Amino acid sequence: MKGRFGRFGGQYVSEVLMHALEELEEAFERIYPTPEFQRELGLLLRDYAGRPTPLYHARGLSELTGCRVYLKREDLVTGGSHKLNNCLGQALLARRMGKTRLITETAAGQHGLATAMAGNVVGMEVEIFMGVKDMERQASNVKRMLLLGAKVTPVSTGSGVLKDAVSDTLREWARCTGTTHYLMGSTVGPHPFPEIVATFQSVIGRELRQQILEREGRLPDAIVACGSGGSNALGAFRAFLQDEGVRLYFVEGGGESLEADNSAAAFRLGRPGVLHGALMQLLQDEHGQVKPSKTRAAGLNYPGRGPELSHLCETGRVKACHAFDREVFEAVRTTCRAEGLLPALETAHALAFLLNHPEEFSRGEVVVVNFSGRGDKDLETLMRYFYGA
Amino acid sequence: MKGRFGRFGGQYVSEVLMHALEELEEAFERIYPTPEFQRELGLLLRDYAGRPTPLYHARGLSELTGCRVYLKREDLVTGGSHKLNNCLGQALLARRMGKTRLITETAAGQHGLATAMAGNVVGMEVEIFMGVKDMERQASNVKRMLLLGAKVTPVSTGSGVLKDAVSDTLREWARCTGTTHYLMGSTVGPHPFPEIVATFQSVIGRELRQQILEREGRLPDAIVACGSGGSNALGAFRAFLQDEGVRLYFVEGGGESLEADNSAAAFRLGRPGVLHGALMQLLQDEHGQVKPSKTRAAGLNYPGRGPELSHLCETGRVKACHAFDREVFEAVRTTCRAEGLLPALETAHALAFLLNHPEEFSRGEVVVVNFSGRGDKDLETLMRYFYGA
Amino acid sequence: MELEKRLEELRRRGEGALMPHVYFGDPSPAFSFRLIRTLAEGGADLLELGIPFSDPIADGPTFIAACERALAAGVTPRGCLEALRRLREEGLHLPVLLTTYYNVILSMGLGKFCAEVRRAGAQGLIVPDLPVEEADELLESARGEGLHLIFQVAPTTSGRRMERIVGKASGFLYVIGVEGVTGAREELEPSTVELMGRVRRLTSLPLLAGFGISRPEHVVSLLRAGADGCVVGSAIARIYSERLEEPEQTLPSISKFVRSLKEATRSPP
Amino acid sequence: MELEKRLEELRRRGEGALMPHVYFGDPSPAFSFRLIRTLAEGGADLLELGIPFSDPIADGPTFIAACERALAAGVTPRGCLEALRRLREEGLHLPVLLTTYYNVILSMGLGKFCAEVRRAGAQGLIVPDLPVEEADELLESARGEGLHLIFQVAPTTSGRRMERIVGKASGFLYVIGVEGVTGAREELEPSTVELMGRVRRLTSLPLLAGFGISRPEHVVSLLRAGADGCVVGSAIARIYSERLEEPEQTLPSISKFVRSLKEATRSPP
Ligand SMILES: Cc1ncc(COP(=O)(O)O)c(C=O)c1O
Ligand SMILES: Cc1ncc(COP(=O)(O)O)c(C=O)c1O
Repeated sequence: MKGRFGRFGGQYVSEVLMHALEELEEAFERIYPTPEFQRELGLLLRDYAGRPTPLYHARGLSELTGCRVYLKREDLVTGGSHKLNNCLGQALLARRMGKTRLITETAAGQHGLATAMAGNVVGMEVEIFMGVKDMERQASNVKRMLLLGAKVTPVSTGSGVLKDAVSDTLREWARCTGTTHYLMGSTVGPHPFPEIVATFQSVIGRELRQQILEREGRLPDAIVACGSGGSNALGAFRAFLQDEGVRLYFVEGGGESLEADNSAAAFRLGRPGVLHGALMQLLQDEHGQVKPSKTRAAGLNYPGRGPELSHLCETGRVKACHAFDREVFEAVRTTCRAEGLLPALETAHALAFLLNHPEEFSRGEVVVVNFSGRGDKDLETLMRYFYGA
Repeated sequence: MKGRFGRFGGQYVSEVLMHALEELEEAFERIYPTPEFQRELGLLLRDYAGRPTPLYHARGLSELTGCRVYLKREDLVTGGSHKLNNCLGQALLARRMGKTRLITETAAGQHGLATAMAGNVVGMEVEIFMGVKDMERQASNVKRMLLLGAKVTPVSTGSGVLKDAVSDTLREWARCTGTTHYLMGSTVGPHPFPEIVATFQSVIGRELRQQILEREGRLPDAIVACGSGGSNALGAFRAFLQDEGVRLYFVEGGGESLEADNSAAAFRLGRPGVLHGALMQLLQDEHGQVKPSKTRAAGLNYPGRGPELSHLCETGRVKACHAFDREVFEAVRTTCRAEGLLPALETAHALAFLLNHPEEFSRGEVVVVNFSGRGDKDLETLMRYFYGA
Repeated sequence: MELEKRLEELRRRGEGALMPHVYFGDPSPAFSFRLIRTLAEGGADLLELGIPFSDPIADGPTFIAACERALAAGVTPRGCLEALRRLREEGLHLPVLLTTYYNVILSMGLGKFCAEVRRAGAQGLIVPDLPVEEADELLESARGEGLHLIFQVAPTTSGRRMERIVGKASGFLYVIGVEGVTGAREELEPSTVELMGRVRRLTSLPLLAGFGISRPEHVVSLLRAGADGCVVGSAIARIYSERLEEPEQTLPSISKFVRSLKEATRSPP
Repeated sequence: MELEKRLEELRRRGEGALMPHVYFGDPSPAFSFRLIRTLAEGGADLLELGIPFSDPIADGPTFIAACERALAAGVTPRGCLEALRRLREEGLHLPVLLTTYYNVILSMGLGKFCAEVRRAGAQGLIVPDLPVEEADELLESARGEGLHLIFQVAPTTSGRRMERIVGKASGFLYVIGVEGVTGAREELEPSTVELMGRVRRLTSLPLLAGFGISRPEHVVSLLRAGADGCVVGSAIARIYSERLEEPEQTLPSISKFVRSLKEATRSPP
């Protein structure tokens, strides 16, 4: 069924938005495959975003784990995370659709930043909705967005976090679909967004496949990626879905503990539900009210898991895992010391899982971690955690 | 004469250090050309640092200037600036020399950060000397260095800025040359440092040459680079020194004005002198006392210009220019809006020169700006400047 | 009371239908009971009773706040159905449409939800995040219980989709006159009038216009444009929202407001 | 007074040479005059008179601070030379070595600087950032004015370089006993003794040991190891640095300290 991954997905939005979704789907199917679009996007990915990103054989982490650990260096993409891959693609698409304005939401600020960049590259106005709590926690990214000339609109409905910002962006979009594109930042939302975002992010896995074959002469034994909506994970996984021998691990935010309201582990604690236009794995209470998620990584602080990811975890192709906040901070420290690389708190979830689950990885296995972003945005949080104040 | 560029250069250091300089020169000449060293460095540059960096055709800046503007994207190197190119090279060299510890100084923090990274990659202890004033101004980079496990030692002698930190690092080195390598961060200091640093940075120009030939089918009309010591500039220039048709512009920190003590424009306001082991263009008073430089860009806040650069400017091969602080802030804003890229304050000197000197660049000329680093470290300064507080 | 019959009757009388929309439990269940009685007495012809949801993406600021307050007051979907049952027992006669977001329904189970809704005494469902493409399952469950599933059309709805919607609709069509979300607006947009004509050409189903209606003049214009009735929601919540410590104090104003709207539905075309 | 003669004379007497090192103008020119007189009266055989420099890379914290204070007090290279001329007029008889960093000399011009230095009454130059490889030009100017250019050797100096240095040296060799910069230290390192032997095998030039000497015992050990004398700098500055508001108050302690060092140079080997 169109826009479905197994039972997940769909288009659960107000009638007002249906036209925009149809228009977007049609435009994507028409424009994306054209050589001109591919060429323009390819050049921007290469020269602006900095692709291909390296695949780095991490000697320090390899020693610590006994595996051959590789890091797919999405932290080196302009702006510091994988987010720009998708933003450049959608911004180009929106411009060809004749839109003049981009709106979106952001939690960690990485997607907002990437949207602001992409907007400036294609010459479109940008407005970013951001929960008031996230604006505090990720103040440095707010500053970056402002410097880039984006309008940052605080969202104080709900808990003032990502899920509320998504709702507000959908509401804003309903007002102005004619001129405005909602540049969805992860593989969530109503069809065709999950498909579009995964398509633009799958450049990660295509490069990765070629690189690991060059380096090891074979496919990896496992790929580990963090996520909430799932865009960096699917970006890395999609090229390997048919390769049964490649184990795929998805690491979500365990938060403080799996108790009550201290977690973002939707695969552990949620069940299928509809939010923001799609049926997906969802943190919710017994009445179907969406529960706020909790994790120190703003970018993983979302109660839903994108439909494709929900499906892949339901079928068992992808293994859903989690890492707790304290493990994540330790993994940041370990990676800083062992590799000289400062990972984003989100990314550190994947690293923490690798470091703390020797039972999953045998000695000598080739394990790729999708190093989705750098931790500069988390500097204040990290300093407070490690040094107090 | 060995270690000289024209009349500039030399080895003006305490007898205590002479042995270390000889040892370093010998090791560099012996180890650098070996295939094993080239291979190890090449892999790290590719997979860890993220080389080759793209050459980006900047449409927005091209429109604004009427030139075909390209940016050589050193901001995409791990850590956010060109500094790592040199640090990886010297760290590998030092390890092969049997050293176990790296020391250095830093102003903007970019070189300190890159040294901390390189130290962790090769498994060496790292200590960074940093002027107390710079530690305040570039607090976020201090935090990054701490997270990476480097020891950061505040320097309060003199004015508590870069020049004092260099002096203190030389003093520390004199105590422990047996175990310790001074990882010089720019093309300054006694021979063989200027040669070593320029050699490791010249990867920039080699890539650039190939990329612009692919893109334009010819060499550029001009290359513009900022600097103080000159490492990013020489890195970009060296591959073009023999090509008379390629104009080379070096942009130093004009500071507030060329008056009295408000500038770092050593080519405009200085004369040859000896500091930190080399004869070079130097800001100094009539008695030969070194004058403190002044610019809002910490990384350009050094009173000397490396010997090779001093020579190239004296012979006229490179044109020495400057940009004032207020032009630089404007250039940051312009580049943010036009390209979605946030340049370092240092880098913005080169951009400011390009934007404000139409008399130097004819319509349609191909101009490459060496985009030496990203401006994340300058976020607070920029916010204060543009938004107050 | 039968929904179709009531609309038929109003049409015969040459009168427009007035359907107030309230989120139950805002700011407390007790107030909602009094509010609904006031609306019924003031001349409401139908009632849209909202079950609050945590993430009401089709609603504007007024109703977002209403949902938050109701949830904070501990209101649950079952509590809402229970309340409706009580309202019926106490003599509420209007046809009632239950409104909520799809996840609330899904969470209880489609069949169970529809059965409970019928038992509580409602005549239909409005699910603002369920476009016709996703509606088949719920449609089946609703039909099984004799409930109408009300569909919406909007200015952005294409002709092709409009036909598909009309093909599945029953009860009435909810015509969203503006692009955007719920919320009182000062002016009606010309697109609303244009849309009403477009829909009328396709169907003889009653058309209830909603979103942004806040004045009797709006009602008059919409009925002139061909609507069979109007939905008024945020404009009511806005009145009591201004005195949340003692919302009962606003009931007289609300009563007056509803009467003025009902009056407008009777003005000759 | 001739430098070589004075060292010859001391050697004949079986006595070590004591060369205090002060940066002129720290914390004020007036104090420096009194300090130098005190040192001379206390038994100094030679004097190393420093012209403060903004970036004294071969100096440790004590002398860095001394340079900063002297520069803050407005001291200039010409002022230092003028001061030496005055000291000579007032009867200072010791051989004087002027110490400064190379840029100060370069800035005035090598020839001019050497001429001024000779006219002011010094016998030689010590330039801590001028290794033998870079010294030819200054050597020529200095020789032209009859000035010694004093070279240093260090524990890290290779045999090959040692020979080169010895080949160009005159007056005496300044033997840096430790790796590092100037500054008083508690213990002498064994490397110092070893180094003294190495140098002695290559030259009959007098050897003055410097860097880190802070006690009479150090002096005794160094002379035993073969030194012809000692340079004591930071240990003196350290004393008056502790009372910078009225440094003259420390002159008696300094006097006592210098006497004790001079005493040590006379102890039989
Ligand atoms: C560095 C980084 N990694 C991962 C994520 C999670 O997003 P996704 O699940 O779409 O990959 C974010 C979101 O902000 C992020 O910034
Ligand atoms: C981004 C950036 N550009 C330029 C410089 C100047 O250094 P150099 O003159 O060695 O290129 C620095 C120094 O910190 C820097 O951080």
